[in-house]
Amino acid sequence: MNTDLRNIRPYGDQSGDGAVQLSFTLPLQYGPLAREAAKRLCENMGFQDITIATMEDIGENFTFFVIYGKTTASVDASAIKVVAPKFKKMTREQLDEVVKREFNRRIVVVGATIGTDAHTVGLDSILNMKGFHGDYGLERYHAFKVYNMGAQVSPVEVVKKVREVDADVILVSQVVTQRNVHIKHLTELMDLLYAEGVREDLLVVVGGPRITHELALELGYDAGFGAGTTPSDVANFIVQELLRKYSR
Amino acid sequence: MNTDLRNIRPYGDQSGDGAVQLSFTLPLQYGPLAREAAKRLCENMGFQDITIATMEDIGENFTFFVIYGKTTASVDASAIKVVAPKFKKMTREQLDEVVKREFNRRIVVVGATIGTDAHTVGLDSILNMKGFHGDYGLERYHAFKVYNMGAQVSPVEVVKKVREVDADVILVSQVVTQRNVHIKHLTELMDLLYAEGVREDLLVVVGGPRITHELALELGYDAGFGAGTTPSDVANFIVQELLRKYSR
Amino acid sequence: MDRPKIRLDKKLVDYARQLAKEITDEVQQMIEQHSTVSVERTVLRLFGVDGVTDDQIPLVNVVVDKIKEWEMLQDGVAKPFVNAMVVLDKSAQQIAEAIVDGLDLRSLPRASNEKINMKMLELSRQSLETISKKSQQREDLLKELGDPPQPYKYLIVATGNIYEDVVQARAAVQQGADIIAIIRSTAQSLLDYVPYGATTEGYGGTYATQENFRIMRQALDDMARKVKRYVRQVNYASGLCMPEIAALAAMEGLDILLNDAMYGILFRDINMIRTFTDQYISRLLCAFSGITINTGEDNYLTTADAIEKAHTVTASQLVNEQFALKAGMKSRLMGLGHAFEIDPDVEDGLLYEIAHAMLARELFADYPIKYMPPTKFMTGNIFKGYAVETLYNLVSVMTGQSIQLLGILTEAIHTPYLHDRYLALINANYVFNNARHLGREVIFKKDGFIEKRANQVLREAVDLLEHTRDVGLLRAIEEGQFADISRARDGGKGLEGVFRKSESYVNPIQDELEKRLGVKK
Amino acid sequence: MDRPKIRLDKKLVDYARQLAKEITDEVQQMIEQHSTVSVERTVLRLFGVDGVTDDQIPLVNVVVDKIKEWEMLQDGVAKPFVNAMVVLDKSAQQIAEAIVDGLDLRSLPRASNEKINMKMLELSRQSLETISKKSQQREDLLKELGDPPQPYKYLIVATGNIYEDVVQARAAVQQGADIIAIIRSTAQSLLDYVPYGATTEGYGGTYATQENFRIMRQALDDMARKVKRYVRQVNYASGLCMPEIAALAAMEGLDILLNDAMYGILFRDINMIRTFTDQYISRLLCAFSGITINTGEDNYLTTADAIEKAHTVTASQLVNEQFALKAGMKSRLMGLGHAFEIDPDVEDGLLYEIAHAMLARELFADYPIKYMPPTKFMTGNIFKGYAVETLYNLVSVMTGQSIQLLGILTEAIHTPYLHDRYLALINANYVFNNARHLGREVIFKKDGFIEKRANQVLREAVDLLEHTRDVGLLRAIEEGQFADISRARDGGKGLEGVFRKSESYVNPIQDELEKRLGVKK
Ligand code: B12
Ligand code: B12
Ligand SMILES: Cc1ncc(COP(=O)(O)O)c(C=O)c1O
Ligand SMILES: Cc1ncc(COP(=O)(O)O)c(C=O)c1O
Repeated sequence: MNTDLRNIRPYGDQSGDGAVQLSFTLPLQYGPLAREAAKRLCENMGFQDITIATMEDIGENFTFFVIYGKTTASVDASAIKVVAPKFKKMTREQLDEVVKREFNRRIVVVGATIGTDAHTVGLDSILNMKGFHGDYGLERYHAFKVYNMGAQVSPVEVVKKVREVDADVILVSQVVTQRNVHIKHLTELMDLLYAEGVREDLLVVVGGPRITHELALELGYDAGFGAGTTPSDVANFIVQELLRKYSR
Repeated sequence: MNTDLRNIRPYGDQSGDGAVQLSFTLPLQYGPLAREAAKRLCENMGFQDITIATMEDIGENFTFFVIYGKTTASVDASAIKVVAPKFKKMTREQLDEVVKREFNRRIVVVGATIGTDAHTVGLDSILNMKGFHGDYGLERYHAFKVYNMGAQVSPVEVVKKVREVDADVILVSQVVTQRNVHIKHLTELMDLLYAEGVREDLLVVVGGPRITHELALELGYDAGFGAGTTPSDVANFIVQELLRKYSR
Repeated sequence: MDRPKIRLDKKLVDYARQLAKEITDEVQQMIEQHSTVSVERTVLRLFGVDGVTDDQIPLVNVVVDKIKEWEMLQDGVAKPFVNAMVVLDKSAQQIAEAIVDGLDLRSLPRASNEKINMKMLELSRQSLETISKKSQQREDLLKELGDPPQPYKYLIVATGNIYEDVVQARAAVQQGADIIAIIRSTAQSLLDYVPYGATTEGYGGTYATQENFRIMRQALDDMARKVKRYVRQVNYASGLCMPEIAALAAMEGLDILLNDAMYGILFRDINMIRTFTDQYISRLLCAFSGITINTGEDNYLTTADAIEKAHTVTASQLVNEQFALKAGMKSRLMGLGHAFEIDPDVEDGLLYEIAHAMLARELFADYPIKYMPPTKFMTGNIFKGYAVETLYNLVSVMTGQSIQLLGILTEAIHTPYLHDRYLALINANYVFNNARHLGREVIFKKDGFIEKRANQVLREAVDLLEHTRDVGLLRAIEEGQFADISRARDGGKGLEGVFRKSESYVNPIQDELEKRLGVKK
Repeated sequence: MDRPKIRLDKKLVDYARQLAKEITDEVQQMIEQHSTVSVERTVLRLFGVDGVTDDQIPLVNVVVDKIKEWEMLQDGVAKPFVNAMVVLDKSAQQIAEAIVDGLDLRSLPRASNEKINMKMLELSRQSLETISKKSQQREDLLKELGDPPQPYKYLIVATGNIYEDVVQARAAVQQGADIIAIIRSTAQSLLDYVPYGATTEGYGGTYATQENFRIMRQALDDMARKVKRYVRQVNYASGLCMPEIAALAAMEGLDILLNDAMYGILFRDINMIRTFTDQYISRLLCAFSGITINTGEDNYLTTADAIEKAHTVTASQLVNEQFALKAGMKSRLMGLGHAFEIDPDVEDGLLYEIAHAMLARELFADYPIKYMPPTKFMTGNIFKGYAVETLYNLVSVMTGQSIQLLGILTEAIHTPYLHDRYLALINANYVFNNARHLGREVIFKKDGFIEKRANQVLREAVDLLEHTRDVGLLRAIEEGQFADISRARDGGKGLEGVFRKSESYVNPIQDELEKRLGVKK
């Protein structure tokens, strides 16, 4: 298929048909008014050819909808500049080699799930020997000395640890995002790092299933890693970014 | 809950949060560019707080997305005037009684699935004795004399039958809607009815899972019935609308 | 594949088959006495006639219509047509074109019977040779790439546009499809000709044309080599052109054809004699070219209730089996159909589904039976539909079905989108893998609900077959015994295309097929 | 409920229980020697102390902290506090308020032991009376409205705002939920106090407060009457305030509490001795007030592999069972937990799940065991997740589970939206009804995979219990034997709130509970 990058539209069964599936609930009693409101809402979102596939009474004056429609929106993909952590992929052996040669010591990494968040599995899968989906974790690299602080760690404790072990890198995990609590936690940590005057010396990286690189940059972090991140991605980024940093 | 009808928005877990689920496919290779394009597309559709729940490589340079976002759109439900076939609900016995009294004959109904459409189950469930979900079909009413022509009937055959049996009502079913073939079929029939000069004497009703009353009116029909229609709805509409018609 | 067993009443099974044989024996006599325009067009196609007139009318139609007009049809098209080839020393295609341009066969001298017969034999052998080669190529590719495990994952594409179909089919194969079917445009089955060339405008499906077959075959073979897995191609030999489509499919190397002895009668209101005659020739072709047929018993359950009328499925399968045997088909080509169509809101519906699936599996133990997904009770609630499909896939892998038509979550809404098919595969891949050997772990209680129910359905099927034997199949159909639909023997579409063979009727292709398949002589 | 059976090694089962008993006997001795600030606050709450200071600190915290500051805690709060009530002739609430305002208990004269004891007894009896009445009311309503069939459909609400929670819970009940749990705000379990009043700001859940309990109870009772079906209410007695929450739940008539003897240690890094002590008192309260406990073994499988570590679930269930017995609980209140958490992409994963579900069912045949849904391998593909939940629901109804925590298709994305819960119910309602009696049709092969696997897990659990018996439970936890998580006995949160009881320690509530439950004396 020849796709026009300047005019990317969803594809159902015809090029450019704009087919999209939606589902949502409206706070309206089940009935024709709810149906019409749903249709108009979709129109207001720029949909055409709206099919109300189902509407169902889910009680307490709420109605649930499954809808198919054709969006009039499109995207100019040729104008998109992708932001993503930059690195080329090297093997574990190569990274260990590079670090030995260029640093002549281990890179010190402090990892923690901060704030009230108690999820450790994601962070562990980046740090622990075992790693993630057959990709070994940072502890398995000669290149890194890893301090895994676990979960529910306060920013103050993180800074304490960073000083204690003279860390090069902080790896922060955030999994709970309800009511944007992760933004709060991440901002607190960054503010403290600046207040304590340690920000500049560090690479500060955040990860979690709902984290994007874009968000990380917005919050003043050096990189953000999302769902499905492999430890080797993180390892590559750390080593290559530190080299860039030190060569500046 | 107190709902402001003038500002109806989807509800996820907070009043007015605007939460909507979407899924669609973009004709872009799986990767960060596709991700960003999906996000921007959602922005162009007026979404905020966009969560790309999953993106998956579905081959041939297509990427499938499941996305959650908060729409900025809303609907003024207080301004909506619902269009729906108008009737009050009477029992079969009452209808039979009314027809006996007011018409002193049976109402003659011709039913057909027209054009290339071969689906009869929907029409049959309105017409046959057995009916639909325990609601008896029109054949069970004394009030009606039913001619069920089955499927794949051409407009010409319909008109022939109408003349032959001196019908009061045409019930048309349309199930296949791909590439809007139903619009084509329905327009053909209506054009022919006018051309043959029989339109005015008839009640012409269309039904089918993707039919709406609104669409039916647009196409010049007297009413449209959608998914889940019961025969008794149709019976009520026919009797009451014919009474209105004749009293005009 | 390991799967649970249930005990069926062995005697009843044999009796049921005997009944079906008697029923079809009677119909077969009638078939022998008839031919149809489509059968005759098939002969011409296999002789090498192709192409359309400026008005898009296939040459084979023009020729057969002319011969009919000339009142020469009762002898079959072969003799007069080949006579023209012999006396004018032209190819079949040239003769057909000449007829379009006004050549009147009545005006031609008659070559000797011997010459005509020799030429007919030569043409028939040549064409069967071509088909044989094609089917050998398929066999080879299958061996080379390897056959995927059963249940095969069967997916439909239906965009209306063959080029979009290719895109969708390629993606589907990449996602794991083993079989790709292109659904036909609505009402193609009622066209008394096969459309021509690559087509881009269909409703609810894409026209079946020889060129579309070729385009899709190419695409699937490409993909098969890429994913290193043989991919089967399906189309429909139903409707008014059953034998022609079978011929085109054989020429283009399709693997499976929807083909049912009664579907056209019941669901397309095609004349009975037309359908019975056409199905026989089409099945001779399938049998010869190794094309698996898929019958359409699932359709019964979309119009009638799936519990009440479960036995009509069984009865029809047995009838289809006997008709197929008469056309020289081996059981390994008989993809008899059944379906998972019980209202999901029925209590213990799943137990009924298991019982029905086990019955079909036990009755046709080594046949590539085809299991059809929930469609009738699919609604716009795509999530609920997806849950129903999950149990459908589970029943299939547990009971060891062969060909699994994957359910599509948007069944009640539109013909499948690209990702609807992807989601269907996700579901099937998950369930098939996650429950891979469930069938060898599970035993159904002796004399339990499932075993009893299966035997009950069998008994009801026998009752129906007994009645059908007594009144005859034609009468039974008139009575509406199948799918609650009643059809008259002298009604239905395409009756005008049926004719009684004369004493001197000749169909060299049919003769050759019957000979090679050992069906006659 | 009819369900398939598997044969477990009977001797091994008895041995496993014996091991668990020995393990917990040892820990129980340690428990007897300790009390905690939360236990003491519980006493005050049951005496009638309620409310918070202007800084939102609960009065019970202020009082206990003061008594600790005065170095009087080792005797328990009851005696000095009741002494004050006696000598000042004030209510518990008045005394607590006075302490906030500066009253120093050290300055008070001492009433006679007899008077203090009598008053303590009176207060304890009064408070247990109130609880008894409440629990009788629940029993009555249950009888009046009737108990829904099992598996009970259990749903969570977690908006963070109690008033939104009510909206969501009401809708869920209308859609068919039998049990409603309000998930707590993240890290409430690490708060060493119970928040106060109606709350509208939580993260990942809503704070557990007495007022929130009351609001939800009211809403659920309203709905129960409307739908004519008893609806159970759930909250969490885990974390640093186990016994306090149990007391509040008893007072507000909750039906079920999440309550696990080891969960806090492993998953919230709460000190071991703190947790063991707190759980005992909390369970005395549950046992007395007829609150079902739900243990948290499912959590093991979210951190460790669900196949490799399946036996840790079984071992922990047996330990939880013995601890519960020590607190006077009957099996009908022991909702031991397990989960459907195997990677859906594992071949034959479903067979493992069935084996594990059957093991739990057989080991705890008449217990209201709790089955937890897939969470760890749920992804943003809500469709695939929905398919996985379908099989989860099927396994549950087939193997006869009791309490079914419904899976949510957006598990990997957000706390459930209103319609996420609706879709969960659609799935469960469909599967439970459609496969209602599958359990009595299906037999698992003798010595087949499922039977073997169940016995293997049991054997591995016995190995783990043997080791634990040998080294002691505290040591085993230090070794990381459970959930791959290692905790030190002198580490963890809340250690500062644990104290050794003095010779003259008195806890009249505990004494009265133990007496009535027949646990001691
Ligand atoms: C396991 C789990 C738990 C376990 C955690 C055990 C543990 N020790 O971690 C338990 C049961 C204890 C738990 C509790 C809670 N959980 Co929880 N939990 C999950 C669950 C099921 C899986 C998470 C997981 O382990 N994923 C597997 C890992 C490997 O994936 P990952 O975290 O995304 O990590 C990958 C990437 O994101 C990235 N990554 C992650 N961190 C980092 C860090 C760096 C530096 C880098 C580079 C990369 C990186 O790399 C990893 C590998 O690719 C999810 C649902 C789901 N299926 O996602 C809910 C979920 C995360 N939990 C949730 C909630 C709300 C809670 C509770 C708050 C509920 C409650 N009130 O009780 C509690 C309290 C916990 C707390 N105080 O935070 C919500 C969060 C909702 C939201 N978006 O805000 C979820 C989504 C469930 C839901 N739908 O409600 N949970
Ligand atoms: C059963 C069925 C068939 C049967 C039809 C048997 C028969 N005799 O009717 C068979 C198997 C033959 C069939 C064939 C085809 N089908 Co079909 N079929 C269905 C199916 C599974 C159910 C339809 C049904 O019976 N519903 C039950 C009835 C009771 O519901 P209903 O029709 O909506 O009727 C109700 C209301 O709409 C209303 N109503 C309907 N008509 C009327 C008329 C009046 C006057 C009134 C008042 C009310 C009314 O009242 C009824 C009761 O409430 C649907 C999928 C689905 N689950 O919906 C696909 C579906 C309708 N079929 C479809 C297609 C494409 C086809 C084919 C074209 C495919 C092909 N190329 O081979 C063929 C060809 C048929 C043709 N030429 O038209 C598509 C249509 C897509 C689209 N939107 O365009 C669907 C949606 C499946 C899909 N996703 O692809 N089909
Ligand atoms: C045997 C058979 N043929 C054909 C079809 C397709 O329909 P049509 O006749 O419109 O091609 C089906 C559909 O289910 C079928 O089962
Ligand atoms: C026993 C138990 N308690 C409590 C919780 C809830 O977590 P938290 O400790 O944050 O309240 C769970 C969650 O799975 C649990 O299993």
